[in-house]
Amino acid sequence: MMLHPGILALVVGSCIVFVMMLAASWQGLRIIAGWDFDSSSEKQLILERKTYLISSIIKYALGFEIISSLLFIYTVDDIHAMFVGAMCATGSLNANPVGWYALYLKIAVFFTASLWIMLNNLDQKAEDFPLIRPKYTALVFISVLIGLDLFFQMSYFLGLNPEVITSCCGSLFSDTSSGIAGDLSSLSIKPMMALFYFTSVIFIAAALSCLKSSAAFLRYTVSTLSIAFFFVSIASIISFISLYIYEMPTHHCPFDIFQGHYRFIGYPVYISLFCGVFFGMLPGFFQPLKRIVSLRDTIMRAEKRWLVLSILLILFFVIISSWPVVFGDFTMQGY
Amino acid sequence: MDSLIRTENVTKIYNPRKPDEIKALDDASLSIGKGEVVVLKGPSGSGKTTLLSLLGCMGRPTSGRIMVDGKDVAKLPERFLTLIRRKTFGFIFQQFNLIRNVSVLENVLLPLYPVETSFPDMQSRAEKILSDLNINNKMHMKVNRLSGGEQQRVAIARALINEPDIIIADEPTAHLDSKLSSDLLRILETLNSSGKTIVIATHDPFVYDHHFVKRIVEMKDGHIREIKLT
Amino acid sequence: MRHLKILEYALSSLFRRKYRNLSIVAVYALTIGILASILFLTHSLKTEATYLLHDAPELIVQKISAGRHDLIPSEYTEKISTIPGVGSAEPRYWGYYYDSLTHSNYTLIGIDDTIPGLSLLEGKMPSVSGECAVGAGVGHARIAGTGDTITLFNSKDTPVVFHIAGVFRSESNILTNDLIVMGEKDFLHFFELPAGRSTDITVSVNNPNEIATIAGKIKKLYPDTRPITKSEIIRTYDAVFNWRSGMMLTIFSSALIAFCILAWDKATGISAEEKHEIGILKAIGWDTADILELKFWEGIVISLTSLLVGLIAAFIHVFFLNAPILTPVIKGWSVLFPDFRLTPYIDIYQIFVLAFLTVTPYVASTIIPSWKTAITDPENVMRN
Amino acid sequence: MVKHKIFLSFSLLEIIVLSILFLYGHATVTARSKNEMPSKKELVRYLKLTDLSLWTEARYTRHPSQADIFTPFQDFPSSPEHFPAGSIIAPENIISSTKKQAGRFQGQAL
Repeated sequence: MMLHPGILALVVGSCIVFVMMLAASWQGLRIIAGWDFDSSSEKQLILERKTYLISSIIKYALGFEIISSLLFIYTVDDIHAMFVGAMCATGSLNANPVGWYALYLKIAVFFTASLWIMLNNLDQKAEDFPLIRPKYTALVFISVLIGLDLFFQMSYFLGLNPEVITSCCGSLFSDTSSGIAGDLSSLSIKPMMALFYFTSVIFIAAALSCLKSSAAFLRYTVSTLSIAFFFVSIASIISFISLYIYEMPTHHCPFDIFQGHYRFIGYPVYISLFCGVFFGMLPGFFQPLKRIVSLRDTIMRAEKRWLVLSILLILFFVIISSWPVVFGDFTMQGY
Repeated sequence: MDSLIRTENVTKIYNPRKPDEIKALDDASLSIGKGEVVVLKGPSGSGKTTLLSLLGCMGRPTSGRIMVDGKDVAKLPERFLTLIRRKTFGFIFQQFNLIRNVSVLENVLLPLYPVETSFPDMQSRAEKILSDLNINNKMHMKVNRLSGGEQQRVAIARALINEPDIIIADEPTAHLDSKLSSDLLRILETLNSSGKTIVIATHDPFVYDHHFVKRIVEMKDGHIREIKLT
Repeated sequence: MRHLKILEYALSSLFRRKYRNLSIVAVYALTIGILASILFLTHSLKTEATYLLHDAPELIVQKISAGRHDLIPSEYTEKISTIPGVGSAEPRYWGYYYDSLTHSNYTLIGIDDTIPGLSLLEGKMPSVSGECAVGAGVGHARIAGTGDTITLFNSKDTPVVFHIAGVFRSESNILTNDLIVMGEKDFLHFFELPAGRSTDITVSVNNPNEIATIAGKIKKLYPDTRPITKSEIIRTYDAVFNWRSGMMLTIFSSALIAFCILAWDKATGISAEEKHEIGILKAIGWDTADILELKFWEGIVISLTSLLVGLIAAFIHVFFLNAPILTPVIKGWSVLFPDFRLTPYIDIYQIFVLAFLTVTPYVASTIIPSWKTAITDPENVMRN
Repeated sequence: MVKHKIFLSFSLLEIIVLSILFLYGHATVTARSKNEMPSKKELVRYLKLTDLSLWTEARYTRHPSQADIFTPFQDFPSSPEHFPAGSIIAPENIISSTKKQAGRFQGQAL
């Protein structure tokens, strides 16, 4: 265990959020158990009012999780000096690989909690609470995710042993290492670039045609494509985008782009990617809910907005991440 | 006449199945048309305030239907009741219920804070209403510095700022002397002649004997009895 | 626009209860200020240590005998300097001296006379026997300056007089405060160390990538030694200050917890008047969500103001006033504690950690009370 | 509708003050690392210093990097810590430092 201020802040914050989420899920379960829309009893009114408490807790929890993901990366980056051979956040994460799970879970919590909030917003636009059961069942799932996140984060920090010799980005993402990380950077750059631009064009085309037609399969396609695009993009950032940003042929670290001497380019890159993918996922996700009469029109109206937002954000992401590739001084000749 | 608000067999029980259970309204049916002035008359505890709060979408009945503008609001979630209340009703309370230590203008503007309107627009509306009610000279004064009559007019201005169709007044003359009461009734009469529906709950004879009151509903122990005036 | 209007009302509502809210802001800002001071102070020391020790010897080799630090024979030095990749290996002489006059510990260093004039030294380095250079702290404790003498008692309890040839400037206090630097021979004579032995050996390595390999070779050559690499030293300081600030943060978190209890209490125990106000707002068309937003803005106003005030106060406290409130805590029983000027190394990360550490508990402790307020029944306003 | 403007400008003012302080701090850091840092590093180099002179109360607090492994437990292994600085300075972990030395051998074998 390392008593580092950042670690302290993360652990304390996550514990608080987890406790709040447990309380929210408990109230959610009670709402499911006692819900009777046709009743005008006092009890129903109290349950209805509890929905406000729960959605307000989730909103705060989502805000917390987004900021804590950043803080997690910063902290992991800050402690890299404590590990022999670690030169950035990647090295610290490799010092105790459980850290990667914590990071993945934070990303999962970001998506599920945002989905939940969208679901909640839709539900609140209808007069008959159509989604009360799925909503509060999903809440338990989110709490579990947050609990797991807390668990992995704790075991990561508790298990950190500053004397362990770790590999850094240089060796982790060097072509000889095994495992996914190594595979990603050993992908040759030309096919990866081709795949990246191909997927983005396909995605945008599918999203545009969704705006025109109302076919259900198009919505599912867009959602699937946006998820695929997410993974392709992360792989591309590690494989070639980072190289052009760092202007170094071997530096594949996906976290250093948050730093000041790369002009904080990581923020627009990741924010536009995450939000773009999120909005791209929504149409397919909410397609089955169009069966519910009281939601149909709301979803149809919102869907247009999501698609447009998604297209714009993904376009923005592709443009800023291609900028150094196209206009940078760095060329990959010989690599 | 088209009914603007209609209650059908509305019952409201407070603290059901508890020792302190109160049946505040019992099978009350009432229909109020557009442009009407209705007075709910009855002793305290007869259910006037309960009926007013149900008509004004502040709560939900235990059973029965309440139709506002053709829409059943009895089962609506609270936030939709709020939306309807915001658009349709203006309230004048027994105690003026102004927020102390806040200026007249801000008090009047409060109902518009959660609505998407621009501030200059809100302000010009408020100024107009305040000058109609003749207290625009005290606009920036704190409300607790005003006299009772002035506070009452601020409360009326606040009830009118969202341009409601229906004005609900609960014992509006309870804290006013006879001069101020007749001022108030004159204002209400003007409002009625401009097309607003007015519902007043009172046990003040001065109100229900007033000439512009055309319809009196008498209440007793949660029951409704209608008195038609000629 | 809507949000701005609700913010406006939140401010007006906070302002109407200004004494209560000012007291909350004051306590909150004080808590944040203390926590921020701890972070700033330790981060500054940590960064300073990291930068300074970058120039420390690449390797220090100590002899361990029965698990304790022992004097190291000079043949070790010679043998180590022949290891390929080693630039040079030199003996280092240093030790501790307890001064019963001032009840303080000094660090004595013996140097060979190859050191040129140092820019942070007032005067000159000891060049002849009987001369020494002292740190500002020692000079201060013994009320002695350049040209004065200082008397130390050797192991036979015989007084030995040294002439102070130079005093280290106070800018270097963080390194030199308790030092007494003298010639190698004087040092050996003073402590009566056996000839051919030194305290430890410093090894310079030409290729930084080979430090670990050479450390391994030394350890294999002499299993009774302990090689300490520079990066280990830097890492140790990193850990020490992280531990230290973490420890102090943990201790001072009780202040934060106390504050959160206060915030919870203030948020739960709202006055009848405030409850009535919320009722009025709800009756005239505010929704529960609007009241929740109102409470959210109130929280933002209070925590943002406190955070900024606390940060400004902490900056002034630590970097302009040299942390008078915290030094006793760090100082412990050290008699000679350097009167250093802290260098304001600060990065956004510190601020971020601090905001995260202090705002999260506050927000969490107000969620439920805010909700309780927000669900006030509008109907209550119609009755009294 | 002026209070939010006052609040926003007040917050902005505080942020500006804070930024000025930070810029001042940055300037000081730059100035010191240009003027004082080289001479301090010179001291470190010539005097072969390995530790900061912060806590002079005990050997292991004066020279945290140079102290004997056993120093914090000089009297007996479970001796209660009695130096105030010792309460916040982490004593070296004996077990892991043995492991570290073992690791060094392995490193050499490679």
